[in-house]
Order: sequence, then structure tokens, then C-alpha cells
Amino acid sequence: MTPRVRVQEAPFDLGAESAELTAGRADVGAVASFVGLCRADDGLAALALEHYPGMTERAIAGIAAEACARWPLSGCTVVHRVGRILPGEPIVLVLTASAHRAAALESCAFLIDWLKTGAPFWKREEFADGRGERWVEAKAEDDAAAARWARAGAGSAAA
Amino acid sequence: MTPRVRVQEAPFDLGAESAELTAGRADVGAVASFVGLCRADDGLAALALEHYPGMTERAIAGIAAEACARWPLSGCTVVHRVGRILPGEPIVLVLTASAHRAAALESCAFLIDWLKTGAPFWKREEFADGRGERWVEAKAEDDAAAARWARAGAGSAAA
Amino acid sequence: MQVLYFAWVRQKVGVSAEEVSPPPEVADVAGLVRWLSGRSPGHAAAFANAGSIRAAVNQDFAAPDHRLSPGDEVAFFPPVTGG
Amino acid sequence: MQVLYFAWVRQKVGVSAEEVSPPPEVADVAGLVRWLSGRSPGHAAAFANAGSIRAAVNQDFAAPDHRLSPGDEVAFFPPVTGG
Repeated sequence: MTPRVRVQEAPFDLGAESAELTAGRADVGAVASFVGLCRADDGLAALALEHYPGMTERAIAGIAAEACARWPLSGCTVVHRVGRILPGEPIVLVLTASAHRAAALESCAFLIDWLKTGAPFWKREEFADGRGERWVEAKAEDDAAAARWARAGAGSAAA
Repeated sequence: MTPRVRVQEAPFDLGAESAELTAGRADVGAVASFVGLCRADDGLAALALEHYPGMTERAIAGIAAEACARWPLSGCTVVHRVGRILPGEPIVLVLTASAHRAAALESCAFLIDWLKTGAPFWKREEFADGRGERWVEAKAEDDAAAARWARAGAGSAAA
Repeated sequence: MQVLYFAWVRQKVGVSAEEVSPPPEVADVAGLVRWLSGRSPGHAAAFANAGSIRAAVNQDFAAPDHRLSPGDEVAFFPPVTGG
Repeated sequence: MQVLYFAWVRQKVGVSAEEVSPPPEVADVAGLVRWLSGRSPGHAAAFANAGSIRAAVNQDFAAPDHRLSPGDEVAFFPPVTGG
């Protein structure tokens, strides 16, 4: 099984992406998903998401492969948007499929924790009220969330 | 926020259900979902799902309310199918929405673990090869999965 | 008192619901199980292994020592297997 | 050697990429940071707080002591904030 990894400006379709992981097969008992969306905190007008073309896809493919090594997955999809994203719009999708629920749920949480700390994306916040823009700072709590997976199992979460 | 709970024979639409939790709002940062599907294990021809009308909806609403008390959720949807379900078809949907990912992911896992052990549904397996049918037996591992939530926090997972 | 049966408990008893009027000495869920077991061979078979049966009273899970009242809705079923 | 900049590192340096030929004594990522800092006030500002900068060499995250070769693609950027 090869994970599906895409970095794109366009929105994604949760239902269609999920259906692709189960189409034509009857060995999938569990599909977990996570969708991260842009919140309108503090008068945010938009997020501008920048990435490192080439490295981003490599890094995500690497961690998706690690998820497949840690859990018995039958499918795995990661879609991350870049460009300008408005409040209420989706930013990132993680989908995992497995015969059993624990593998799907745990690998989905693993992947989104890692995406926060290990994939070369940067968010810039734009404000409408004359405050201009600012780069989002990395959060220590995100590092801690990613680190718990390194403690829990084999291998390193960072590519 | 009132959780949406439905028990129905008809399939459900993951994309549409997810969209309902975020429509028209910009304070949702995370939507987690779990879909359980019917696997064709051991030559299974179909699952027949029976439930206790009235008690089922009460019990699910009760545990959804507990999820909302434990985590700061902005939305919660549980749809469980009954009747005859073929391999490859979806059985159950859990959707949780929150400002942050940990609340959405953890409450989604909590709800599906609880649905396995605390909601009055019973599965009967039908086989095509003359082996007839058999009732699915409860699994000790499901009890253990549900019990970890009782250890972890406040309140009881069982209604 | 309305008694409901689900899954293989229903199949063994032979009906999905019945109206019963147990005598006053049937005070709790365990007592009702003993009394129902005497109603027919099907009832006896359904309740032969009490450890594999769960109960609900008025649509809440109930332990064997749960006290009963005449108007209660009591249900018997195997451990649940949803999700 | 191709050097890439992202996010506020790119904004401070003023370009998103440049081709550089550091002298032979620039042996690792930390050495390259010191050498680049002398190229312009923008470079100096970008690298003023080395602890807030991350690096990748040939599209893998790299520590300050990562050895460099002439044909490497080296990128500098803030801690990532995706997801």
C-alpha cells in the first residue's frame, strides 16, 4: 500500500477521499480522519501557508511510510493545502484505514501530531484591522505532542 | 451544543455530516471522524444489526453528553445503522469538532470505544456457505478499551 | 410488567416481548430471572447461564440486585456488540 | 551551492534563493550560517538568533554540525507551523 500524499492550493473532499480508501474492498473495518480548519481567532482575516516544494512531499511520504510500518494500515491519505486560506476553510486532511479501529485512530493522531512539527510548512496570519500580518510561532505543546510518539514506539518520528 | 444522535437503516454521508458541524462557523479548528465498516471476514455474507429502540438513543445521547462534559466540543454526531449490512458497507459514524485537535481526536476515540461496549446493539453474522448464522460475541479487548477511559478521567463511561 | 428480549435471548425465549405479573416475592432482577426460567423450556434455555445475560430496567443497564416495581420495563439480552 | 530561504528568514534576507560559493573553511551548516551573516545586513538580521533557525540539507532536516559539500541544496527557515 502506497500512502497518498498531496500538497495543493485547492480544497479537498473528505467524503471522496474516504471513499477511495474503501472502494471495492471488504477488508477495511475502520477509517479514521482528521481535518484541521482555519479559525478566525483574534480577528484573523486569512492564513497564508508557505511550504518547501519537494522537501514537503518527501517528508510527508516518509512519515506516512513510518505510520504504515508501526500500524497495519490498508490505506493512508494526507492532503495539505498551501496558499491563502480563509477562516472556516479546511487546511489539512489525514485519513487512515485499517481492519481494526485502534490502528486507524492511533495512526491518524500520530500523523497530525507529526505534521505540526515535522513538515516544512509555515503559516502567516493576516489581519483586517490594520494590524498587518505576523508569522505563527511554533508551539512547545506541539513538540510535546509529537514527542510522545517517539517515546511510545520504534523509530524516530522526525524524518 | 446538542449532540446529533441517529439510529437508522439507511447509509450515512461522511462528507455531508462533517460539513454540518462546521457550516457557517469559524471557531472550529479540528474535526475528527471514525467510520466502522463491515468486513468480509471468514466468508461473511452479511451482518444483521439489532438494537433496543428507545434505550439505544438514550444511551448514546448520554455518552455523547459525557463526551461534551469531558472535552470542549463544538459539535458531536453519532450515527449507527441497524438492519442488514453487507461487507464493505459502513456501520457506524462518530464525528467530533473542537477548536483544537486533541479534544476532537480523544473524544472521537472515547465515543467509539464506548459504543462497542455500552450501547444496546447486537450483531448477527450470516454466512453464504451453508454455515448459517451466529451471534457475534462480546470481546474482552473491547471492555479493556472502554475501561481505559474510566481510569483516565472523571465520571463513568457506562450510562 | 413488560419484559423484552433481544438477540439470542429473544430467539431462545421465542418471543420479543411479553407482559408478565410475577408474584410479590420477585423483588429484583435476579429474582425475575429465576421466576421467568420456570415459564417454559425456552425461558429456561435462555437463562441457563445467567452470567452471559445483561439486563436493563426502564432502559438503563441494571445489576441483578436492582429492585423492581410493577410498572417497570425490563429487558434481557447478551453483552452488546455494536460499533 | 544553492541556498533557499523560507518564511520570515526569506523576508529578512530579501531573496528566496541564491547561488553561493563559500570558501573551503565553511565546512558545516553552522559555518555557512556565520559566513552568510556577513553577506548583507538582511542576512545578518535573519541569522541574528541562530537558535530560532532550522536548516535542511538536500531536503532533510540537518543539525548545525552537518557537513556540507559544494553541490548541496541548503535551506534555512523558522520552526515549522503546519498542520
